[in-house]
Amino acid sequence: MALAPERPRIYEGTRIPSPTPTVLQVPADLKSSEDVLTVNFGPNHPSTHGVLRLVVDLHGEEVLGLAAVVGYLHTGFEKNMEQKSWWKAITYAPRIDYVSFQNNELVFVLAVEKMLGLEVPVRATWMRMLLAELNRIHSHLVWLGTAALELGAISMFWYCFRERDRILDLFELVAGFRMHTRYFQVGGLAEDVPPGFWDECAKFVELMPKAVDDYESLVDRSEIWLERTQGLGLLSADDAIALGQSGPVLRGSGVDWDLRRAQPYLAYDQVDFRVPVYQEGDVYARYRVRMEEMRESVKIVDQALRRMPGGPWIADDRKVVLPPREELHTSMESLIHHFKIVTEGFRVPEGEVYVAVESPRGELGCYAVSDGGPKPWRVKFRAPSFVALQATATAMSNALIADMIAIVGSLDTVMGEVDR
Amino acid sequence: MTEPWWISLIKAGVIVNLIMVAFAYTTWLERKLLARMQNRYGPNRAGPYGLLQPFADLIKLVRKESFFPVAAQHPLYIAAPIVSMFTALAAFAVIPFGAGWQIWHYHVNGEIANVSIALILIFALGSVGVYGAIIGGWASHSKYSLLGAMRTCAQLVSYEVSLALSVLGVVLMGQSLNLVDIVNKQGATIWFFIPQLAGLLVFVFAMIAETSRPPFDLPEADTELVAGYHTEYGGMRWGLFQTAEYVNMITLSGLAVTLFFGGWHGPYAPLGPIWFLLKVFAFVSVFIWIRASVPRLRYDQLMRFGWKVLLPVATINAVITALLVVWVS
Amino acid sequence: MLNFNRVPGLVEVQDRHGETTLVVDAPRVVDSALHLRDELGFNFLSDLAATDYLGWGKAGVSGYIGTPAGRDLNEPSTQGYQRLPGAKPQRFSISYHLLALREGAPRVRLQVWVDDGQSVPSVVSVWPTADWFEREAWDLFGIAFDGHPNLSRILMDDDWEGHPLRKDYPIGGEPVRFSGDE
Amino acid sequence: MSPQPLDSLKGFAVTFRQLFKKPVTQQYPEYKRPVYPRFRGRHRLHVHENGLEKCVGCSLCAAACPADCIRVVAEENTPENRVSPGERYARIYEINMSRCIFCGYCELACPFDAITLGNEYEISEYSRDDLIYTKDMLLAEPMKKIPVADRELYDTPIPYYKEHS
Repeated sequence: MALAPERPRIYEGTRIPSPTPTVLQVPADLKSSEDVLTVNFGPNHPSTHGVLRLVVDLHGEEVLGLAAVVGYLHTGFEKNMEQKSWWKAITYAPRIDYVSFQNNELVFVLAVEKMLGLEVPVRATWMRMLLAELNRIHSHLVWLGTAALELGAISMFWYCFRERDRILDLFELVAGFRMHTRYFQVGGLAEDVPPGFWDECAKFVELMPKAVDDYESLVDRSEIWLERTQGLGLLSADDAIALGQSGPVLRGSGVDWDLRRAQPYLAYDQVDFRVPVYQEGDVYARYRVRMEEMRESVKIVDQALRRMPGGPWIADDRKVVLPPREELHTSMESLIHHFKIVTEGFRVPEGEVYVAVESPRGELGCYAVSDGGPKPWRVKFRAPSFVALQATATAMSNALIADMIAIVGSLDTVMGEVDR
Repeated sequence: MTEPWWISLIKAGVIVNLIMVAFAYTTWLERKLLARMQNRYGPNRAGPYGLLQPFADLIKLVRKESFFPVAAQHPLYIAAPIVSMFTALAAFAVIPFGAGWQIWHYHVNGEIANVSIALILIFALGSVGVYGAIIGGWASHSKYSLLGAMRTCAQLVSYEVSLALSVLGVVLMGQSLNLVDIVNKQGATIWFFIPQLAGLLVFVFAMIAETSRPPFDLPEADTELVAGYHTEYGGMRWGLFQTAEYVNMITLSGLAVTLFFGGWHGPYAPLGPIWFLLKVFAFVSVFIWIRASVPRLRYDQLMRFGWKVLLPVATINAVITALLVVWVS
Repeated sequence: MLNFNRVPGLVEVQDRHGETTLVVDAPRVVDSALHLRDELGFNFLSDLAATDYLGWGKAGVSGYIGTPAGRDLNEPSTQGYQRLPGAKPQRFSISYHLLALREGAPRVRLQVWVDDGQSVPSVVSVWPTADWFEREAWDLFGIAFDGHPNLSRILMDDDWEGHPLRKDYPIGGEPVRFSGDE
Repeated sequence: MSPQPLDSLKGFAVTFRQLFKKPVTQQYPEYKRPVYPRFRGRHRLHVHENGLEKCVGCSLCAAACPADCIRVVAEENTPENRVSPGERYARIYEINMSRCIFCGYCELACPFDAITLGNEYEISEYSRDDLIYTKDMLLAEPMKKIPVADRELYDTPIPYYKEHS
């Protein structure tokens, strides 16, 4: 039952529309034609990942023109964070991308630490890495579930959310909250890891690869899934770089680039993992990259579990870190520091930094400017989803309506992060 | 064998109600089975095991506000679900569910109407049913509905061809278009799914497409077209479309059982209708299982599959069967 | 170590927090960008961030510098005089965070300074990904980019007034609701 | 990678297998999964064993709150009206729960452990006014409907590394 053996290969040259790289224009000869139907997919539509609006020009089922309109979820996080102390602003960061919350928290905390020049204990570094990887699995699970749902594989959604819930349970166990944990504090972690965590996490590490096997049985080699994903949403390596794509989208286009390896932060240089790269540049390649990343992340979590060093979990810097609670009643100095950090916030030396981490969606950057005071002067997040959406016009050539859903899904955008 | 007209009328009343109940519990079965395949419980709040859920749904749908778009073409908009519903129900009239009984001194047939061209009647009604979806999609005056209606039109019309061709083998072997004759023939020889395996496969694929069930649910692909042709429908009008779809599924399952699996035949003859019902539900369960397991096809792939795979297979199957039938006789 | 001396329009090279900042002349930013992309291999524009420095180092803006009379007890975060941050050349800075996709992942920050009302040449022709970033900077800061193919608001409504991330844009907001007594 | 026809059927086995597994859904209103001890739910104000309130009205929680949802108005304790062991007490203590983001900073900030985030998460109301929790509501005993997992295992009263390293 080979339906379509002819699959387009990755293209030569560039397909980025010019002059506007993010808008796919209807060909001039069809512009005034009555055959072109303009449809707004979104902001309310079952498969727009929230509130993405795609203004699509259709010729029958074929997508001729496309412009992505964003901003429906603009919440002014960056402006808000300018009004709060650095310490309070930590609670804002995870809410920007509510699917990879831990990575957002991490990048903000890393940026502040970089400006402070603060040394973080090893245990905190490893624990951060462990949680960031769990969060990567979480994010990919949400992606896989929803993307498969959009292609009609409804059961996948439930299986993915089954495992996702296990991860959220782990977050609740460690940090007390299932999503916006504020567990990463400047200088380390808010609390030590509870003893019950190791067993629970080990159980998860054991279970997860089997679950990935199940997902792969469902779709990986399924004829329909291959038909729906292969040769679609093509993005060549050069175009992907020019469009600033990062993460799985870039690796699915054949660029062997992962910040965890290229520019190791945390303890990524001490763990063993593989960076999956696929050359095809299509929806299937991106799907494969994410599936393998889940397996690799499980490996990193496993290594972190085994090799987690002991010691303190937060830096002992009284000007920045809240003093231990037991000291509040015995040490006047600690109490004063406590009051100062809580009311005024700690001061961050003047300067500007840009810190980037490999979030599940790609390069997540945080540009922070401090004027030496207790509040950020400016915080900007380099949101990988925001950039990924710019590639829709390029990836959408020769697509049908159904492909459009698959392509936008494969870019894995979270609108909270796009609009900030 | 003829029967007085009033017996047919009584039977029609009984059967329509039975089908509605069967439809209600098909939705229950679907939700329950899908849920269990997805590690969920499914409906379990309304009554024991959620058995009253269909009635709760019905009450909810009936009580909903009758809402329609300002720009809709009112008469057509209202007529569309009724057309769908009517054709879906009418098609069941010719499907035999039992051998017939002698009650008092009347003979009661195992179907509502014993028509000599029953098979053609079913396909004809199916073709009319397409209009429900097309008119509904067009009259809603919504772009999603329109796109959905276009897809429905193309999909249902193309798959009807394969559906009709796939049963040609059965017709040749049964040497009749009358479903009762075909079932009797199967009782006398073997169930036709063994010699007509290719026909059965084509029939099943075409049937999924005809009832727009996943993976061929393009007319209402919810993640692409919101809800396809019934995007702008709500309340019981939407409920009618939904009913029509499920009744169609039951009808076509019944047809498949009749044509390929020996209809009411089973180990203990007096239980005829029960066997028939069990077979139909087994068929429906397979549909649900398919829905749980595979992604949706794309529009052009669906068309290619219909015209380039199903149609040739069905044609070749019919030709070979014809040759064999001639050769044997 | 990369040699940035030949970057066109270079004004200053700063090295802080382990990051290199190249301040260039705003009108020549496209030349610098092309040089960095083609000669030095910075093929990846990570981020384009604008910053408003209005009120930088002046009392009352960041809320941490005391009054001449000493500490203001009514403002919890005032601490008497403190070292003022270094002055900034102009009101807005635009930072292009560049990355080279090669061994070692070198990064550099290309920075230009403009005043309110001045515009910057668009780098969309150099890195297509700058499209939305520049629209965002225009939307939130009101910095115009010359030669941008489609410079319109992106996050705010099309008919929004003002540019919200400017420091002089009021934050407003609703008072928090508490119970009626007092 | 060309598709194998038989591989398309593997998914059917996966879905079929689930039929014989116990569903993972939790029957929520009847069954409440024990929350982990660090869970941050509805706030509570605490009292000392002698009946005095732990809160001394220092407003540190209000200062720490990123959502500005806490309001504290303090008043002097007098010999006739002694509410807390400190000099002052909170005459008004209110939390606007519809703004609260449950970050737990108030808990971290409080030097006297007077406010903690409890384990209750069923705090929906029909009106926004009902979500403004006054001091009496916060002091009241919680409904204690939600079980908590083993505190010994899932929380760290003493730093874990002191024993295990």
